[in-house]
Amino acid sequence: MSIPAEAGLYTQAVDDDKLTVSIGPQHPGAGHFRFTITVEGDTIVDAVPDPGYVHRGAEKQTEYRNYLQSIPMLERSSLTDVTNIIMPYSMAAEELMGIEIPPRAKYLRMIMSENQRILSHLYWMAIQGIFLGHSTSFMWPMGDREMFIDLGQILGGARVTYSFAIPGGVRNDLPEEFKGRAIKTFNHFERRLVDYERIFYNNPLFLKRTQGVGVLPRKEAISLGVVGQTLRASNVKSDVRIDEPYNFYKEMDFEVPSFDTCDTWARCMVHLIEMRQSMKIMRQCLDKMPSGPVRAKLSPQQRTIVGEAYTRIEAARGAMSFHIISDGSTKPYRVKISVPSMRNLIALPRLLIGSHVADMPAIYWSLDYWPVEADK
Amino acid sequence: MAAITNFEDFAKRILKIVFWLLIILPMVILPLFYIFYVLPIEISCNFNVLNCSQKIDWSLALYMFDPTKMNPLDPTSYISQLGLGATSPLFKVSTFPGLTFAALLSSMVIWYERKLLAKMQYRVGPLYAGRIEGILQSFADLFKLLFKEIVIPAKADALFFISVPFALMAASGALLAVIPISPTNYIALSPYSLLIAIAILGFFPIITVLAGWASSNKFSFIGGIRALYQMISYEIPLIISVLSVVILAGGSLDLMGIVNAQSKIWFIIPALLAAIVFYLTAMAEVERIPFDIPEADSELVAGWLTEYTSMVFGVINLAIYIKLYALSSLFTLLFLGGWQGPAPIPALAWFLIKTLIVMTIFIIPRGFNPRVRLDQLIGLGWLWLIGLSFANVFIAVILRASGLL
Amino acid sequence: MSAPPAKTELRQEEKAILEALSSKLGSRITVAYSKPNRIKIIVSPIDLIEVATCARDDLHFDQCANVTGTDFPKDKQIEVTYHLGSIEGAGLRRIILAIACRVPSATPELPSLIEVYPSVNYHEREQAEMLGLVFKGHPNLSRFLLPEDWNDIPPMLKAYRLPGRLEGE
Amino acid sequence: MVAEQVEMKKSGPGAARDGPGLSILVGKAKEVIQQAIVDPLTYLANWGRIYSLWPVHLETACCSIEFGAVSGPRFDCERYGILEAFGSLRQCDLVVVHGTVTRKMAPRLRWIYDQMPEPKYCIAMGACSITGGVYFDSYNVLPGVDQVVPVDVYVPGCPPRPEELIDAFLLLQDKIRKQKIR
Repeated sequence: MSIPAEAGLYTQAVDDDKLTVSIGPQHPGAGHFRFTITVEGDTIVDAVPDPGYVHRGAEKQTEYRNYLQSIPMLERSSLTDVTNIIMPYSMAAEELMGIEIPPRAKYLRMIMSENQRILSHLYWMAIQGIFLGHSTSFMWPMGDREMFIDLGQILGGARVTYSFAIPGGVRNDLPEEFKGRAIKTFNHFERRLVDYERIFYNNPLFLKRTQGVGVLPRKEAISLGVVGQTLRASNVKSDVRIDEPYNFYKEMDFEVPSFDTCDTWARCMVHLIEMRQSMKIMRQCLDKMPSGPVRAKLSPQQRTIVGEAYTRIEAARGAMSFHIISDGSTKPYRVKISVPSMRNLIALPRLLIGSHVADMPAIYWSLDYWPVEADK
Repeated sequence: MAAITNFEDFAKRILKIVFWLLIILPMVILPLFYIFYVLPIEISCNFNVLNCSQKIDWSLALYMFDPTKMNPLDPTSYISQLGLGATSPLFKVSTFPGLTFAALLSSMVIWYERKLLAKMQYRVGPLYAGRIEGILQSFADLFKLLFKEIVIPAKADALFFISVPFALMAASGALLAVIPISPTNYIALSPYSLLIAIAILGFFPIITVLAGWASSNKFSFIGGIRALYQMISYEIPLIISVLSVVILAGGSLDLMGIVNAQSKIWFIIPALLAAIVFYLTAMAEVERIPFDIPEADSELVAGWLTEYTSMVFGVINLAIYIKLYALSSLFTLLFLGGWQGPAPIPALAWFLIKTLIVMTIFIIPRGFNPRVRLDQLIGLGWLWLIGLSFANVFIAVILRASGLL
Repeated sequence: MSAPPAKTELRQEEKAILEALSSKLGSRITVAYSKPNRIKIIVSPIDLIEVATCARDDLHFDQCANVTGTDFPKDKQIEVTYHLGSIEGAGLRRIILAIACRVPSATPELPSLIEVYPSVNYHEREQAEMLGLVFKGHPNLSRFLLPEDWNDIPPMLKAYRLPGRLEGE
Repeated sequence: MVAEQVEMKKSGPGAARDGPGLSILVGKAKEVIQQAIVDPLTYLANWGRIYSLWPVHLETACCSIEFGAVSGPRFDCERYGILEAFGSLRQCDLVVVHGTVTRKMAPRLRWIYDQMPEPKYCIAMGACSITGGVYFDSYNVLPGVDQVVPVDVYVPGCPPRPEELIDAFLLLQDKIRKQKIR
């Protein structure tokens, strides 16, 4: 095992007033990811991403496991967002197995999915804070995140990894104390969101650091194929929950935010508003939920039809889609995950080139790029 | 410890011993020496212990720091003959208004800062080091750093690399020398002490650029250049903001004189704009968040401090905190009337209370502000702060000319 | 792969897409399946760019969401599927159009769609690495996710066995 | 201890010349020095190390979000003097391997470990970093980081709960407390 002598690792290359700097993988502003930037003065003139530090080959491993066994492993690919990476997989598997899941299970999946969205957004917000040098903006969301982790713990039984939305429904029914606890949490957190907006997002220095930084115009956002908050911040009101409603999102009353400023600030605000909307959806789900079974009958070695399925949902970071090809056996023939992080990565060099060095962490994390998810 | 095999090891060993001496001597041995050897003699020389009751009055210990209560002509006071008494330059420089006092205060301020920040963030902060609320946290950090390996990168310029902590410590210490902390406790008196302090502040950008260059690390280099930009563009508003204070004080460049000129009114009221400018520029000088651009850890790993290890890093950090202390005491002297205050509290206590409040104000923005960008910072400095400080100069001139002050 | 029978009736948009495709390209495309919201067509590698351009310009599929490469050792072929999505097209946001083309395993070469869809950049690079495909016209097909010193056949080929698994496990 | 040294001296070549008296003196002096200087210094150094473990900001995989939770307000590891995420590895003394180490990351991990100044400690967090976890049959995952770096404390779990990680910090403190100073 050796490290190649790429640009930016060994040499103190100072030519043409340019300096090549390697950011990551051990860097407070990069996480499990590396990119090399070339700077001229204070301006970035080139940026080359180098992912793959967390590539664990989950797609290959699914070929050796049956449909149920793959779930815990796929879940680890996106630990902040576990239900939303499992749900499209389960939906594809159900399509191939030809089973319909009971409505209560769909509601429970929605509750868990929205809870995960809040967890992921709070984690995002915390790291955005630390990337801007704002340590309180790291601690407060991290603390409030624990409340939603508790909610997930009541429903799913674990702190982070629930394996909740399995093919055929969900793993267990809602415990009795969940509803009261959830309403209490929502009431508290809605007040906290107002605080966040007032204290963190209306801070003049925060506005100076984010407004007009990393502008991705609407047309480019569409042609680059970015998803999620990055797309919505670029003035596209697109959300799989509305575009191609799955579960019962058609019956829910919620808004999809979009901003026409197309900058980092808009991406921050989209995250903030989405958390509020998620709580709104969860409240409606808790009210409307019918009683009934939560799982369809399913054998662990369930056979599938020969064919393929392409399902997509709106995960916390954007559209997450699974392409499963089946040869009729108990194991999938090929599983391809199209993760939102990988789709947003393409915008990173585009946004970094021409911006200041100091804006690099803000832009990088505003795309909500989670390397573990992108590398699979 | 491994056997010495080459010169590098030997040099590291020697350096370690020097650090030990530098830290242990002023911080442990000298205070112990003064408390257990000099202090009893001083007390027995100046007061007739036999006439008092047999109980030891510990409040007498305070008089050790008050030279007016001592009789230098007393033949029994051989301590002062030896040049080791509380009035001697050695004591002043090394222990009381000087390095040890500032270092102890700074290390307590590090703990205070971490605790305060933790409270702002719904946390506990340091808790277990030192049993009582983690009060010894910075000493734990200190001892850990003392016993750590010193790494000098292979491509670094070793001489300059290792000279940076010494230079920083010397510059910070020199800053302390001209700052009086009460009418009787000072290291050096000079009619130009304010000028000297500002001149010493001009050394710091050179040292940081040296650190960045000598480390031979790209992050250090960018950090050093950023520090240079930041400090140079903030030195000018700093000097102009001080100018209005000097005008208000009747042209006195002596910090003692400036404090005495504030007996009627503290200068923060007529020179409010200058105080704001001084506050912002001082914050940029000591690289506090939101102006910690040279060591921005999410962009440049640790800025110009990236390659510094163990006690070298510890000394640099200590020097930065001593600089923070020096600048807060300058703020107190220039704008808050120094040690002046109502009688029952002694002058020294007034000064320390005010300085701690100023330090808290320096620390608190860290809790609720993100970092600013370099171009925004420089724009703020050149466009707004210089204008504001000039405006205050005019206000001061008008006040002075009209005879109001 | 045989197409599964469509369960429900197709809506207006799907029918329009199918009609437009068949009228524009005639016999050069084969419709693998058409389900609600999902249409898959199979083209030959030579026609790939033309079909993709047609999908972008005439059918308003303005981005590529996913590229899947699948190894079929029985047919000695590798199938590459592009999943196209639409944002601007009216009523098309729910529809995914899949364009598949099959290349022989021995010479896995096909034209890159990067000129038509800039968003396939990293998807194609990943699939090229995972299956040993060669996308002609792609500016950079260097190592992406795998370690730099990867010294084995591409891992997503069926011939590659996981080191932790025995034969037939 | 003294008796042993006397024995050794007697049997050694210098036994006849020095005599027993001097060697007892030498032995005593060593003991006195040991008790008066070395032991307090060892205590002091270890006390400092215990309460000032600064972790490297190295995220290898998904366990890093639980590490973030540990530095968050509920579990607040700054109580033990552990900072949340530290800038430069030159000032750090603890590597927490957050989960899976892939073949691409492994040389970097070793490189980072080598660049850190002594003394340094390593915590393997999560099942993936101990044995490979659910990725036991993956083509790109190391079956355990102890192939790459020496590990002091192993924390099982996938991902470990924050309480378990704090327990690992306490175990590491115990380990340091028993260490001899180098």
